[in-house]
Amino acid sequence: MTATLTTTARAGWFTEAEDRLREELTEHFARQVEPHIPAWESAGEIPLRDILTALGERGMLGLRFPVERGGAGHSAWSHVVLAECLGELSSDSVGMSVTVHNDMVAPMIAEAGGPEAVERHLRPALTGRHLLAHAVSEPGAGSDVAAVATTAVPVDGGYRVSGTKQWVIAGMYADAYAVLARLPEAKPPFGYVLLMVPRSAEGVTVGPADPTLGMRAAGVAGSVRLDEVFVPQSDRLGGHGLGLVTQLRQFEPERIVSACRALAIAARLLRDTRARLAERSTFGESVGSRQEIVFRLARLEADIAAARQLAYTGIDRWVAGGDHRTVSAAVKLRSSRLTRRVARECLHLYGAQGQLTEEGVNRAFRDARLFSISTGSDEMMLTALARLNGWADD
Amino acid sequence: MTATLTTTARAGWFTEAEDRLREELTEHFARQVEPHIPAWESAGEIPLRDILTALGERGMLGLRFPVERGGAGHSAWSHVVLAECLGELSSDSVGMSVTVHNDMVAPMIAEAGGPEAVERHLRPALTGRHLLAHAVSEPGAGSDVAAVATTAVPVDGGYRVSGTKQWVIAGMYADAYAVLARLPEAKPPFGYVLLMVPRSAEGVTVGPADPTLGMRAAGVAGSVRLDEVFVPQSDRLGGHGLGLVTQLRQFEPERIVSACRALAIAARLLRDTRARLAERSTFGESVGSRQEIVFRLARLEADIAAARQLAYTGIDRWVAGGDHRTVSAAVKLRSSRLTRRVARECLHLYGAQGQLTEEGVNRAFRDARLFSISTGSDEMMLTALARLNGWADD
Amino acid sequence: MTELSTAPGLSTAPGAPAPPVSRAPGGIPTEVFRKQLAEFSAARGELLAADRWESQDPPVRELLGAAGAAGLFRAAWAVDEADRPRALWHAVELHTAFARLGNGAPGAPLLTHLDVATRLLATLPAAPAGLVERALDGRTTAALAVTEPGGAGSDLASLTTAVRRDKDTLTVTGEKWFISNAPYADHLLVLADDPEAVTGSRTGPALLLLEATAPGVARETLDTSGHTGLTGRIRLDAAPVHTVLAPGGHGLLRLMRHWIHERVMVAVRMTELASAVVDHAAEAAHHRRTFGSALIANQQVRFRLADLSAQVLETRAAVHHGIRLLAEGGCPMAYAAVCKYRAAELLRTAADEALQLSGADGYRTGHPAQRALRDGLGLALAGGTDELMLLQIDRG
Amino acid sequence: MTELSTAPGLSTAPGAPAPPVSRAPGGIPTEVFRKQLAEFSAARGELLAADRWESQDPPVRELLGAAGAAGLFRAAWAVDEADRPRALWHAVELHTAFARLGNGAPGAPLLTHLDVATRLLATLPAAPAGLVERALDGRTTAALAVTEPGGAGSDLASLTTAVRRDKDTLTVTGEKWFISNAPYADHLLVLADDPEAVTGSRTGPALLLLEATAPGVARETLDTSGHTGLTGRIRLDAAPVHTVLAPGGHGLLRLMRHWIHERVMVAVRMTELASAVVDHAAEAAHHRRTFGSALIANQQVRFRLADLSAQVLETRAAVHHGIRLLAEGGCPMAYAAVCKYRAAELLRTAADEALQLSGADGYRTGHPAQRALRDGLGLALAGGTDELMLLQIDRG
Repeated sequence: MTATLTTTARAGWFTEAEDRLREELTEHFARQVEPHIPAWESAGEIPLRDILTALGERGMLGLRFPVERGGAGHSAWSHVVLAECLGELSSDSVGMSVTVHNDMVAPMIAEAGGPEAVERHLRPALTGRHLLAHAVSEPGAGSDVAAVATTAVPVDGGYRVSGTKQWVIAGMYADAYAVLARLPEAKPPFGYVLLMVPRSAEGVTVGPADPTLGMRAAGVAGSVRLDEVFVPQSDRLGGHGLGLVTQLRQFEPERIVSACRALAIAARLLRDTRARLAERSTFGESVGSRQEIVFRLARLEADIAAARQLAYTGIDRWVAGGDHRTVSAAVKLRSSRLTRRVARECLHLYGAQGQLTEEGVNRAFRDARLFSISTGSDEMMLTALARLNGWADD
Repeated sequence: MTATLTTTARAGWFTEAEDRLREELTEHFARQVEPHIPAWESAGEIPLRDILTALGERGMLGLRFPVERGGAGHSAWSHVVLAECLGELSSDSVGMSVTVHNDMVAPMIAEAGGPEAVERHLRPALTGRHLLAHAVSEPGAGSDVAAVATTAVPVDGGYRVSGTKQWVIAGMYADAYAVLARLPEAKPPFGYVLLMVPRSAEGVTVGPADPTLGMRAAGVAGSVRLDEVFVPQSDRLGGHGLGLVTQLRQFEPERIVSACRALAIAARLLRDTRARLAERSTFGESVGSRQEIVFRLARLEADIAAARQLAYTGIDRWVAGGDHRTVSAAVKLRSSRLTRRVARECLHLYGAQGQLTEEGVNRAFRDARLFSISTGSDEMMLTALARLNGWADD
Repeated sequence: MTELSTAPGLSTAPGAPAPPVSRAPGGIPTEVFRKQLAEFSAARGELLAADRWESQDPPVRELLGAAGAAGLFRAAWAVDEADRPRALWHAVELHTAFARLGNGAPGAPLLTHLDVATRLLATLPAAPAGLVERALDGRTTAALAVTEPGGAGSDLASLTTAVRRDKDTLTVTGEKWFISNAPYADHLLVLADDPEAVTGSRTGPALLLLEATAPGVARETLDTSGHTGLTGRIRLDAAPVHTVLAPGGHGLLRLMRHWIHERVMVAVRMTELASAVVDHAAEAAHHRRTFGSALIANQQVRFRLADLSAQVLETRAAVHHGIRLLAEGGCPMAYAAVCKYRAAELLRTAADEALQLSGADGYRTGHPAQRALRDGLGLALAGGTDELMLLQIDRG
Repeated sequence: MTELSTAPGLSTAPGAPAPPVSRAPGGIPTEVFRKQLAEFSAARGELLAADRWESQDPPVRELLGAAGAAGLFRAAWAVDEADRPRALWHAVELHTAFARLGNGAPGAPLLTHLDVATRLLATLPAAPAGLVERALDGRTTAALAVTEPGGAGSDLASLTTAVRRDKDTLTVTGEKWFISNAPYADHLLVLADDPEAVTGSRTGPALLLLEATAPGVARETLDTSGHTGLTGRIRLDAAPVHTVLAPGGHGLLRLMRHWIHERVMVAVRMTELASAVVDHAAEAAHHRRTFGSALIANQQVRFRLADLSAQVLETRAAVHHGIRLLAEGGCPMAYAAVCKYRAAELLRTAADEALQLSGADGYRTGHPAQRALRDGLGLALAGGTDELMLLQIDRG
């Protein structure tokens, strides 16, 4: 994206304080994170704890949560700023892992956790010293969250949880997992519990995942096995039986924040590609000035600019307490597909160079492909949109 | 399409005799038909009888039918040549009307008609003096042919037919209609009859259609009402109760022939657009030489060249007696969508000029939009492909 | 589908730590105007019947007169600088409402009248007194004549229409085509080359006011596939200039600024046309039956509609941001181009898909999607082609 | 999905008036070879295991050796001009079969060996005696080194690798990258500029044979996202030339002709890779369950698969026609470009869609669609980019 269009896209949506936050985060990431990414990616591991601690020390985690729960009492717009700055990083293993911690699990504790859960999990998480991950997916359940087989049996003072979760992003790094489990009498949407399970709890076994297309440094856990793990009632998020409802409600704003990160990735790729093409020439002409390429990039810019407005609209609805479900599904769908397309087109424009695994554009292509699959696949979003529009299912 | 690619695409598929036929037809159409098209289109009417009579006199109708049924005993490739030459005409009202006569209705008589039906309907049709149309669609039935409400009640020596057909292309010009009707005890796929109904029969009322996007000179009948029309048994095509089967079997080859016409239209539009752009310049540069336009046209050329091979493969399967159902559905889908896309892109490249109703490219855009809707909509073809691949329905 | 068309309410979200203040574009109350628009359409149904707008002689003047008399233009007109946001959001309401009347067709001349001709005139100090006022009352209308045969719409450097001095009068000779509202205009705003600097001190394009009935002015309605009966050709044969609106060398600059406004407004209209056809297709899919069940029972139909609805929401969000930028006086050329390009793309896609979902019924003239498909082709050219928009986006 | 891969039978259609003779490409009996291929894959399963081809050190030499020993290359090799059609259709069988083995990966070095290096060598009279024979037995292999860092693949006019005379020997200096099979090659076919006409009477690109183990030749395996472990970088520092295969000014011409063949064969491979992932996705959709039913029960899934299957049939038809034209010695550059472009487009689309249909499972390394997506990116560049193909199509 051209700088002008990005500025124009943000006009009216962000306060001056948020602009300053963006500057601070940009500078922090540029100095403390981005330079290390090639080495981290090469090693297949990121120092997530250090990354989060540095953010925590600067007071940049949980900005939107109430002060009394360890946050800064700012609005969700500050989380959008973080999401967009994460999208500027050339590794979405970093972006996604931070997002899981700060925008997927922490909000559920902030909004549905009791005082003890807040003390035990949220406050330390916001210092960056207690790492959170989300153990929701299960073998065979796919995007059908209600189909979890993990069971929580109520026992004295809490639950005994047994089951296996898979594909837990940052699961190898995390100290605690948010786990959705069904009660023995589960009947969707009721009969579920959402529990915070420390990795150190007895009966928890975590194993690495098989290699994946991208997200190679995201510490993906292939399995989080829970074998009769005791979880005290005070680590339950939301009411007994209301776990699925708490979880589903959280997905909606989370998807808009993810979309903001996706669109920032797309905008960065476009900017980098534009810069690279300006330098590169074939047949004695700058590649970037060729009309076909000008049009190609401009089309993508227009698409990103438009999708950004939808994302901001969604955030605004959410912040202002309006119904943001439709916008959430729409922008998740649009941004996932768009970022995937932008990454593919940019990769193409990098030619042979783009084939190298270590190239940023190659990594971005591989990382960004996940958006259409995870945290609400394209197909899930289409289904949700149809339902929200009142178009009946079969 | 460039002339070279077109020649290359045909290599190995057509005989020298068919190449000569193409030359004759091309010359005939260029002299006798194309010059009149602007006037015909402006009047909203074509002299279909004259057009067909001229073809009949030259022995160019029904070429693939057996000699003993009035044909020339050639192969279906001769009909492909006709279809492609029809696609060269700037009015698909002509192309579609001739196709309905020669490649939709005539084949059903040639293949499933008894001796009397052949004498009464096919032989005169192949002289171009007896015009055939296909009254298949009904209000409310859409592409679901089996849902026809028109009923044929068996009576002494034949049937009494009542019902209303709609959207009959060339219906205003026709002398006889192929009509699919259900027997009182119909149970799909059995219990239907396919009948040839003369327009002059008692109880037949034909009315014009409301205006449509394209096909404005195709003599579309908005309704063909049949009120207790008596049809003798000798005018039945196929067995008693086998009308739907006879009809459905006919659709498969017919769609491949239609695809050949569609692709010829697409190739012509591309050729004309290329020629026009070569002349036109803005900002002091030939528009056609701009890289974006070069790529755009080349992409479409590649798509047309590929789809042509699928069409020829389908024709070949059919001629050689192989299973051509899958190819038929695939090429109908691909060619309809492609021709629609080519027409839209060419229209765009004509700029303001293309907005004029009388411009060939504007008419082509409007005419070609029908392919994705009629004679097997895109959705029907996708459904058929899924079934033929063995992917079960809900 | 209209959920983004108004500002969200300011209710309190439980647990939201920051005060729930919306930062979304809009927030201007337009309910009263919306009601006024509904009353107008109820009262003037005969003017808005879709079939009247399929003829070569649609009731353009009657519509403009009625709308002016009902105060619809003045409601969307800023009395001063501070009033601009209110006026712009009222204009959005106007174009949104008209996108759903008469298959969207009557909205075309209305936008040309208000947001092309009248608004351009109002920015030109040399415009004759009272002209804007009469236009706002719907008593007169003007047409902006820029495009010429042969040249691409975007290549204005190669104007062949020229103004010359003929004794004491300035006259214009040349040809313009695809001029919206030309058949119905009282005045023509003509962009013409001034090779001899007769309109000022510099050569280059000048913007001139002509009376449509002046000698040497010949107009005809073009037979276009979209915007039926609304677009004209103008032949000027030494036609006398009434007023020099912008002298040689200044005409294009005036238009450039004007086009930012026009493009965003056209984008509003295209987005709402798309929204209307998607809603119509969804509604129809509940009634149309194939193979024994309603069309909407097909998952692929629901997915296609859902996809389109997401595109509508997205484009509307983008376009409303454009309105906000206009309201604040700071919409860059590139952003207006984003709005125009995206909306054109949306309308093309939505109309074509909605037509497909309607089957043979969609092929019928009079079907909303079919009309939108045809009109969308012309709208994509109005105010600059896709390619021009892309070049402006590239320039940032 | 394989129904177009063989010539249709010659059964008699009832009522067909003309003798039912197929005019389709092919018609060469390949059943025996197909059986041989099936036996090979059954016997050498360990060489073809997908995970071995995800390492940086896949068993390329073992595979080539085994395939050569089993006579697979000779079966697809023409002994004379008249034998060409037979050989080409056998090559099609070979690439079709290998597209379904080991996630399609082992087919990559095999195509490079047979249809790039060996076939090019065979067209060069100056090639050392016995080289082609040894290659056909799978005992040696060569790599064609054209692409250079920095330059676009298609801009061969700006070669920086150059051949010079150093006393009695010719030496080459420069760098090549993205060279298929380079890590495993015995010989390198290097395109190098000859600025001083030391290889012949003209300046310009020459084609040179180098021994891969010669002094001054350094090779490394590139870490590419597709074609894992198969692609290399070659640094040449005054490396001695073994043989001048085509002198200065003639190198490019030789390659141009060769590329027609290569592009059509790469298109065969891409089409069959696409076909394999679509079939895999369809099969998996019967087993994968979401929301209580098999994925295939979703109409939108069936439609997407049906759409892809139509694209596979179409591209296969186009590519097989290309083989026919090659067999008849008359495939124009533009048609080869059509095959290559269409197949690249198909593979991109099919792999991406098949991955999507597989959900999180598709994101896993080792999933056929995921592998095809990565390999497809490289294949789209092999033998010329999309853009070069489009320019050649434009030239007709």
